[in-house]
Amino acid sequence: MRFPDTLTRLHALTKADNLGLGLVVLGLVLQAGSVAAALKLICVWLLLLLSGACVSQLIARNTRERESRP
Amino acid sequence: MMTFVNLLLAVLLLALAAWTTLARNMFAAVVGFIAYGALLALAWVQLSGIDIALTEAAIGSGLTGLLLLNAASRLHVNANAGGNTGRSRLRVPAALLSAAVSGALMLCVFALPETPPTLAPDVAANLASTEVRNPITAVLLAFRAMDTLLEAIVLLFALIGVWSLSSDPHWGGRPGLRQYSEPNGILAYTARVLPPIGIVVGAYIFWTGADYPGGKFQGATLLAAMWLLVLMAGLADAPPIRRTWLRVALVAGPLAFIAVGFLGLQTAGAFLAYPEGFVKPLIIAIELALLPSLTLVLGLLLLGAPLRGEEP
Amino acid sequence: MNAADLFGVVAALLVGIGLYGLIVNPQPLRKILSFNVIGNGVFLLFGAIAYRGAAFGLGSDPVPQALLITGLVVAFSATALAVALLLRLFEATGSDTLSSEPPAANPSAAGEQ
Amino acid sequence: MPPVPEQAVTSAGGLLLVIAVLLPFVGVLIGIALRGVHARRVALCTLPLGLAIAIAIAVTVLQSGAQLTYLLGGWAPPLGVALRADMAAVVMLVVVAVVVCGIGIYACDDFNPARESPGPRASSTFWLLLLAVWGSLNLVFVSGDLFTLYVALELLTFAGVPLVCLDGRGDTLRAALRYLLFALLGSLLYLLGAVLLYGAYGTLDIALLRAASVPEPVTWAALALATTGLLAKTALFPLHIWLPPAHAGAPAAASAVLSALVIKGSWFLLIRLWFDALPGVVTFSAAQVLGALGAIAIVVGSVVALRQARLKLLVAYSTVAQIGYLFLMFPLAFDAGSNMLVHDAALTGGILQGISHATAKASMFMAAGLISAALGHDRIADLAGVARAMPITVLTFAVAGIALMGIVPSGAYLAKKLLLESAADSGQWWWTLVLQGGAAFTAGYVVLVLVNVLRRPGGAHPVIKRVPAVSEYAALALAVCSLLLALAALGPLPAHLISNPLAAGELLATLLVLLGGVLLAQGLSLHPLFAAAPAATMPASGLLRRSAGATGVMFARIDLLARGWTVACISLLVVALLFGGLLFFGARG
Repeated sequence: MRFPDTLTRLHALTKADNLGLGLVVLGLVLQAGSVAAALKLICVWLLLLLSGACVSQLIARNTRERESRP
Repeated sequence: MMTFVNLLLAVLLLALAAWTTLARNMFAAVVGFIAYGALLALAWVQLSGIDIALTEAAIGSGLTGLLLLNAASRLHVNANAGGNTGRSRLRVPAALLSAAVSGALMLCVFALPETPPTLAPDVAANLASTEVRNPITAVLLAFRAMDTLLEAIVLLFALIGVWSLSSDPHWGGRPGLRQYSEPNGILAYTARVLPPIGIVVGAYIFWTGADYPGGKFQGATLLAAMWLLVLMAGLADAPPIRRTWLRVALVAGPLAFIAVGFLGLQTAGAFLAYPEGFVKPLIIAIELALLPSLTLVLGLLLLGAPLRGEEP
Repeated sequence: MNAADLFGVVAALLVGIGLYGLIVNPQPLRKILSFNVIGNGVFLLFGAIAYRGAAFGLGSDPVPQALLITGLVVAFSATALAVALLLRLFEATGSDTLSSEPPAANPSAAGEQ
Repeated sequence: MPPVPEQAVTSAGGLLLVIAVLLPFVGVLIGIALRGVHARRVALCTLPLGLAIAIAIAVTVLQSGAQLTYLLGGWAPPLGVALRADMAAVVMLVVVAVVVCGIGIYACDDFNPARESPGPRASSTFWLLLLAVWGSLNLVFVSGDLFTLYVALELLTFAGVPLVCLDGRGDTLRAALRYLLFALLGSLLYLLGAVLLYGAYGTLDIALLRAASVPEPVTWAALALATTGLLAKTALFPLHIWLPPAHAGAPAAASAVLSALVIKGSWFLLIRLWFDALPGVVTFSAAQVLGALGAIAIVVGSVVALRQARLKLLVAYSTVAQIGYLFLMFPLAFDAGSNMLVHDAALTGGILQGISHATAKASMFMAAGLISAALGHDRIADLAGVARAMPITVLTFAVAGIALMGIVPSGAYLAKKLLLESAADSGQWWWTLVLQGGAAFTAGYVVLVLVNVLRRPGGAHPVIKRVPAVSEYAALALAVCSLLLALAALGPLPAHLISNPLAAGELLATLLVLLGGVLLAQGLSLHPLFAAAPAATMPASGLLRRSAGATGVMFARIDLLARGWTVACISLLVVALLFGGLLFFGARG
């Protein structure tokens, strides 16, 4: 196990989530037929960025609270 | 390439299904199920069922997953509660019989007729008369509109069942547990930022359903999810189920559907038929009427039985 | 092997996996999960059959696809009702097992006299 | 009356079918919107309207002599969905409407939201669920499409499950969850069958399937799966996992709905599937096995019923037995010449059996509920003196019992006659034994209860609470309906079936059945029938009674084992594979 605890795993996950997806979207934008489609793809990416950030925040907070409890 | 993707999907699906059934930990099983639902949506894309993929992602994996996660956390079941003794000897016959059923089904898959029977030509031939371009919407709201009406009623029956499970003192009260979260926390922030976007997207999915994949169920699920997000963040509370506006809103959609059906009797000669030239507007009117009802019923099914009285 | 056959086989296997889980898992929530797996298997089989029926520029037979959407919604309603019932059972009795019988329904209890 | 595939046009009056289905549903919707006290009012307004529509449909069909058809949205199958009502559907529509009305009147007082006792939750929900069950059943009877029927079955399940746990106690909740999970498994198997049929023939319409279906592996698999799923929902032994506990705790009106009505939905769908959709795919051996399962259900259900200490459980187990009776027509309707199931006297007898069971069993549950409400308990051994305190209710129980036993002029009598005649015609003498034995068993538990209620009370007046007279008369009316069904059926049926009940042969047969019943009750019941002190424990006297007792205990064990979740699911799969195998090899051999 390379990442022993929740926080480091989250750290690794966000890279895949944000950057990986961003690159995928970038690739798709180049293939998109129209500007509208490209914009939609970018919107999808932004939404995922937002939700990803929120969820990892929540998970991290939960973990911290759980660990601080005896 | 396509075959490779499909094979990978197949293997992953089976592995996750096995995980869901066999994992020792309840939470792990539910999380496995949600991932499995997302993969299933991909499988639907491969089977050129974009509409089903959307529904699967929204309802099959999303709402069902949320429902099960919530249940797992409320049951806080310990991981190995099932280690009871006497049943283990029945595991082998159970496995053998399940495998036999599976095998028989597989043989059936290969025994299906060489030239597959299909209704696609019939649908294609009659699509023009329904004035919508998405063939699935045509089936759902014209050719087999009865099933769609019944489906809305199924949801309501399930809701009656769920509500009937409240304890007597809480009858008529608010469903689900009161949620609290930090007013300035990230969850409350999300619940403020996301719903406007979600409502726009939900409305878009709903609107586009007449001509492209999408429709009322997928849209309603998104709207319900936004409502639940607001509730989860504690920004609002679920309404008590005795509220008249709530009950009227729940049944307004199906009643409107039935009313349009009887209108068809007058104008087009059959129950659930539409007069020529008004097909698309009527279909959209039905969907528009169903949308709020479905949003509410989906959200309320997730919230469960009333658990609290009238307290603020 | 084309996509329809492949997913048909997957569907058959999903039904088998779900059946096994439904039979042997003692916890009702796990049974509900397994029920969903069986349901998905049935739906996927229908989807595979629909895909075989692609014709006239439609990628797939739209009638089964529309029925599938109805089926998914029905399955969701069933899950919601089952979960609500389970939670209420847990709340009322503190246990979530299906096995214990009410004593009155046990015919052999009063049988020997 | 076989459906005619060419009849793909809406017939005059077909709209009545749409209204029959939608009226109860609209009632539910309005009931939801108005909530509380109004749910009862809405239901009570809907009942007579629905009954009138059912009768209107019957009149239309009888006058035209052909089945009613309605094409929804004007779209003909296979693209659209058709509603059809043949004679069988019409009979079911009318009887269900009558029973629903009876239950409604009976429950009027029990589920009054203005009253304290069951509380506003149970009383308003009950009325919504009653309407929901009704609408779903009407849909099952008239729908001509296998997928719409799947939705109808699920509607029926969702309406039936909350009825089980209306009182919210842990036991009933557990029973409801078992019922729900098992029923869901059943509907999935049914859906799997329907999916395979679509894969093979590209249609789900019953009339089109009848024309298109041929005996081949996919069809056999589909039939086996769908049949098993429906058997699970009908609670045929050994798939009766949920039935007894569900009835043990449910309110009497809810039990009546569940036992008399809800199981008839999946049963009727099975008839549709075997007789109308795939009659040529069925094999002789498969039909025999279905009948054999019925016969086993009769024996096990009856013996366990005789061993019960509580009245409601006795009635519940008698339902297990009576369900078995409903499956005896399948082997008898098999026509060896054309190698298929045919619409003949056996089917008529089976449907008559179904409707007389619906009416009689509903009134029996109501009577049991009234006795239990009046006494505050339903222990069979402590029923002494009830006959004097509640004569109407005891009369109801007796009349319903006679109707179930099949004594002239009940509907069950006529049904038995028809089935016996087909057994003789087709040379399947073994079903004669089952039919007569089943009647004796029924006589057994009816006699058991009647002997106990007719006893002189040892101590004080047993009744602690008065029951409403209107409920008593509603139950009696249903019982009388069941008794007089034969007269109503005389019109379309040949007159020679009814013979003079006082003729020597008839009298002898009736007496033999009764005598057999008395012997069975004496041998198997927990307390000997004719003893001075019923409540006192009797020493096991005599070898015969001891061995009978041992048999009873053994059957109770078998029943308990069969109702375990794991065993029940395994039996389900075994039954599915058995049917698959029988269809496969039966067609080859």
